[in-house]
Amino acid sequence: MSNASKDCGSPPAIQISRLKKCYGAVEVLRGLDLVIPEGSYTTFLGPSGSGKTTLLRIIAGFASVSEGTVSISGVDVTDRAARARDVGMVFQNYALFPHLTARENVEYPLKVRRLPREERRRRALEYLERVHLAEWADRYPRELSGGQQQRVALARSLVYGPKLLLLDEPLSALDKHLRGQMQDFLKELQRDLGITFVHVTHDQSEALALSSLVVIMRDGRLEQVGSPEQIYLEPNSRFVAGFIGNSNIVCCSVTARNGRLATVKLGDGTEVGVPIPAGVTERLGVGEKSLLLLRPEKAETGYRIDTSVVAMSGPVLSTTFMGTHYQVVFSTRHGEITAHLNNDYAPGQSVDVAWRAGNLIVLPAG
Amino acid sequence: MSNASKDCGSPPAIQISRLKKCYGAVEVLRGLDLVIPEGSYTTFLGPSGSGKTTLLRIIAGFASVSEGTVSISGVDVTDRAARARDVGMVFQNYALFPHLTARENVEYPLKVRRLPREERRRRALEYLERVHLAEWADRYPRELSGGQQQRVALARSLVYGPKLLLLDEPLSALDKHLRGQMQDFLKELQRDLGITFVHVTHDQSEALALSSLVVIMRDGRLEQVGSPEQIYLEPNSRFVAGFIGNSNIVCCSVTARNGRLATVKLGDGTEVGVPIPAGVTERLGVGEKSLLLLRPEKAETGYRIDTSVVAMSGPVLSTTFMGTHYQVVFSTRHGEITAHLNNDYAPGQSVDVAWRAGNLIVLPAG
Amino acid sequence: MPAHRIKINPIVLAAAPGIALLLIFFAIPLANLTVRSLTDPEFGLGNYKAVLGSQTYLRVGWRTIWISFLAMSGCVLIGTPVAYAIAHSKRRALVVATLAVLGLSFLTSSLIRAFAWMILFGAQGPIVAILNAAGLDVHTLLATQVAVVVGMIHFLLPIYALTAFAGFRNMPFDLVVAAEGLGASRWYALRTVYFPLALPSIINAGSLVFVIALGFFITPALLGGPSEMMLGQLIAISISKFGDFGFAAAAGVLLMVITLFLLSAVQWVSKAGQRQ
Amino acid sequence: MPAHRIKINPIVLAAAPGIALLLIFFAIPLANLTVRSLTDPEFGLGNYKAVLGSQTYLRVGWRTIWISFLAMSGCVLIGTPVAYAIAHSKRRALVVATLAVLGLSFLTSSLIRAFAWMILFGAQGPIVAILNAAGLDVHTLLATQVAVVVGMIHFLLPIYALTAFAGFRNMPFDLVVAAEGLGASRWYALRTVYFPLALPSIINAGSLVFVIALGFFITPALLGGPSEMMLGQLIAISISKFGDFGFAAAAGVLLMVITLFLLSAVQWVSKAGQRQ
Repeated sequence: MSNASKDCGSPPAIQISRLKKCYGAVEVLRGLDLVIPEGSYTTFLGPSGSGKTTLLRIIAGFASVSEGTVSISGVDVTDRAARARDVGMVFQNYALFPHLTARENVEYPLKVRRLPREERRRRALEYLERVHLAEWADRYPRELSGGQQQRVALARSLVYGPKLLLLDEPLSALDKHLRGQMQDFLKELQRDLGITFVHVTHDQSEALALSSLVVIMRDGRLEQVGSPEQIYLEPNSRFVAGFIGNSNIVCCSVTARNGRLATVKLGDGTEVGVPIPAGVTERLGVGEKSLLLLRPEKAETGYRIDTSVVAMSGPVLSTTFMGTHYQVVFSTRHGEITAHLNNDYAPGQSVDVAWRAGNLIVLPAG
Repeated sequence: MSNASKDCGSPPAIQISRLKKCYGAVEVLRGLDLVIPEGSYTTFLGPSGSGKTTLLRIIAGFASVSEGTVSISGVDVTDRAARARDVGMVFQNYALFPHLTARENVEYPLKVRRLPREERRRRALEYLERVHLAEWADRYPRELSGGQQQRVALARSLVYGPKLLLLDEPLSALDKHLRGQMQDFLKELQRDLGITFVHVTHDQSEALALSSLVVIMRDGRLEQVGSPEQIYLEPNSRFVAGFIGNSNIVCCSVTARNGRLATVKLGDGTEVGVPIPAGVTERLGVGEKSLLLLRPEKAETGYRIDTSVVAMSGPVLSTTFMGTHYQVVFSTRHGEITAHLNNDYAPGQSVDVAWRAGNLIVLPAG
Repeated sequence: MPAHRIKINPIVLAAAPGIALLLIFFAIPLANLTVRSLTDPEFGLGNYKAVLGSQTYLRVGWRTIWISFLAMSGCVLIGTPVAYAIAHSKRRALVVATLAVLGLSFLTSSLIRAFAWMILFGAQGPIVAILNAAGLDVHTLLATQVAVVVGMIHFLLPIYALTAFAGFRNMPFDLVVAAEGLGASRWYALRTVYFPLALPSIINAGSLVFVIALGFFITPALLGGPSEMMLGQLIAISISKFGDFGFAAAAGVLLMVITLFLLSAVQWVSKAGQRQ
Repeated sequence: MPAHRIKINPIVLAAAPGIALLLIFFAIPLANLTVRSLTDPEFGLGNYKAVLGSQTYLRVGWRTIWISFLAMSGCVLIGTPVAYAIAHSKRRALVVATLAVLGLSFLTSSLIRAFAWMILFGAQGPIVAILNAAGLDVHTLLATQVAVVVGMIHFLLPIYALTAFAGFRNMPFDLVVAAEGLGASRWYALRTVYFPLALPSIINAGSLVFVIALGFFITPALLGGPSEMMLGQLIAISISKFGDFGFAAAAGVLLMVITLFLLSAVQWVSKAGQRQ
């Protein structure tokens, strides 16, 4: 699976071709092709063990490849040591030098590059200001909070002007509130700097909130690459649909196709016309078993039954108040169905909800 | 702050009176009164350092009190050792015995109680079945996944039939997907067993999803005690409103009061009548500075301007696709406002949204 | 696969001279010792026959093992609770003070310590005075097994306690708390949870002091008499008094063989126990 | 406040006998030693005057410090890269083998090791043979400072390497990786990041072997001659040859004072350096 490289203008920030990585007999990356455009905020999203961190470490130069090539800004860096790749990297545990102050930490890459002392100091303070830590410049890492350490690590990775910043689950050590703030901060920073950010995460909402491009990985392969909207609204597979957001999944079969529109038939005989996501057109022939995804938040009450909706009804099993909505689980002929509704339903009470055809997503089975 | 004890029927699961806890000169619990009803699923929710874990450890008997009393099922246990309290406890890191198999771990509390070998074995397997781990009975903890270890720890804390189960951030080590599954499992388990669960967490959505009673703590004090609906819809303070869910907060002043209804005036002269949350009636006199909370998810487009809505408009600063909705941040006379809308807005585009009076929450300032 | 890349690990390069030197330090002296034991004064097993053929020398061998065992047992009995206390007590002052005493004891030269015991146990020492005052007719405690064992425990206890402490410190003490929460008494929790998990540390530290005790020399020489002679002394005397290098080398090799044999036996039993 | 509860910590109770015994073991012999040094043969500072008043004995004191310093330096130079390699190398076989050699070296009785070096350095030993073959007129390397220092390094290297290894193992090696990611070469990263953070471990392990070296006795006695005499030997000879317990006790107390003084000085300098 590959997204097309732009032929016009500057080369992509990262271009990966036929990349494989083995540890002994174990193949952790099974042949990847990927193009990450210049100036994008890209996230690698996947469960643990999907190879997303290994891919990041290979781009950074901390792990070698078994086969294939990695190019950064059009230059093949496959054989280049990490220090010669001129990319910034923010580690999960920040990896700040504990014996140096915040300012000295940020100066470190400039010292390596033999910049004069004054210049070093000026640029370090400039970047500490950028991450709102100018007044903490003389503190040691242990005297800073987790969020502040995170921002020192960011400043240190950016101060020498890399064209590419890699972030390895940078927010996983922060608590939920701080994580939200840091997400906003990272997004703004990337917009201001205009350089490419590549961010590894296992949190789908983090990926949606941050990125312009989401790369979904599974078992060392790319499962889907696209914008957050594409990933959420046009998933290629059951895995992606299940990983991004919660879904009800109902079996159905395709009874007719008309261009980008398919007519599917549910177990109870209901037929409904649904749009076909871009990536799965070939895999949805007439007569084939397929799956219908009903996003809980798209459920509606008070509808008219016709061929433009899929209706579900049954007794309520449980209702949970979630703040923004009630999560209602009810039992239907198609199994347990979850809907996000605005009202409270007592267990046992009957509920009727429907999904409009335009909100349904159809996928090949398996 | 205290919720009233029920006079009728059985004593509450836990009753805490004038509880203080000091470590040296530091007061970590500053005089708590709390009643936890029998059979409830209660969560202690608060930021780190709020004293929620200390409170749980005091209930379990792992920490002593400096002042005050703790009663379990009507019996004062303040001076009783942990082992004589007969409560179950699930630790954050599970605390399984690594040299014993899953079954032997679950048998341990029965062995302590000198049950005969056959009886022990039978009950351990029964409880392992309850947590869907019967076929893993002879595995050692290191051979089990995090979620499985969690469930062994649950079985071990329940097998001797305690009337009270304490859980110390039991889901914080699990990844996001597993956490959702374990939440459902815990909720069902509590419903099936009918015993009282007390669960410590710093995750507000976990607290809302699980509990029948939420205890919000801050700096060693109880900030608010109530059902998830009460906490979310009628917060007592800015802290609770900000901690539970994201909110826009706008300054206003109370211009008139009429029973449970207040008329408030915003900076731009808009006046609107809003219901007063139960806990803050005394603190919202006419003429006082107050705050208006606008929940992003309650924002609506396409409204009629009248005294029953608060309208906000301005240019869009950023739009983020969040799956279930677009998070639109726009600039208004009242500062930056966030709204959850169903459509995409380009930055710079003007947006008009409104909140109905019934969805607004008014709070005393500070 | 041409894309497979082989790199020489710079860490290994940096340490190579040190490791080589270490091997030389380790291998050459021992090889030399073995050769000497087989060739001096003439080629053959004569020296080994001399050591193993004599009732006296065999008795020295058994005594070495027995005294080492007594010293080790003393260390385990006294040192285990101490190590447990400093690993888990929250009274920092107590922990620091105990660690300081252990550290200082360890650093005090073994000679000085043996010498101090010589004075204490000697004919003019306070212990004899106390025993005499109590009506016991004792002239000296020197040249007794008690003196040797006490002196050895004094030497070995800091080593035992510090080694066991290093192991105990990493013990998950929250498991004991968890066991108490499940209804166990502190003692039951220690017995069923802490002890089984701490056993490898105890065995390690015990083996260490046992092996050190086997090669002991100063303490028994100063505190023991001829009837408490251990293998170390036998070797020293063979050299210094009789100049019999071959015999001493053979005794040295035997001491090493005994050491390695007992050590492997303990490790094997301990591993088998854990598997079970 | 009546609700304040005081409990006797059961951990402290369990360890109390052990700790008491330890204090007795630590305090009584040393007190006795000090008393003896001040009273034998008569009350006064006579023994101290005898030690400190003699050029010969003062020279023994300086030599003890100098030889210990040489041995320590050898350990730091050879042992630091070894400890670094076994702490961070991913070649398990290499790590296990090195640790095994270090462990076995440590466990081999110091007597046997000194004895092995005696043979190696002796007149009939291979080193003299090699040097003679190379045309150097050397009869023996025994009774030279080289022999003493090499023998001491052999004894101390495993202790140094294992102690430093224990410290290095907890070093955050990912910081070196991070420094490389920021553009540093491996060597620059080691110098600017690893070394400053590892320095306390190096100082600790170095102090340990230095202090052990100060009290050394067997190795210099066997490998050195009268002109390489160290304080430990002086004490031993005073007792065994002249029966001068008072003098020996005074020398022992002085050795302990030197040890503690040098140790505190190193700790103080190291702490001051870290603060800076």
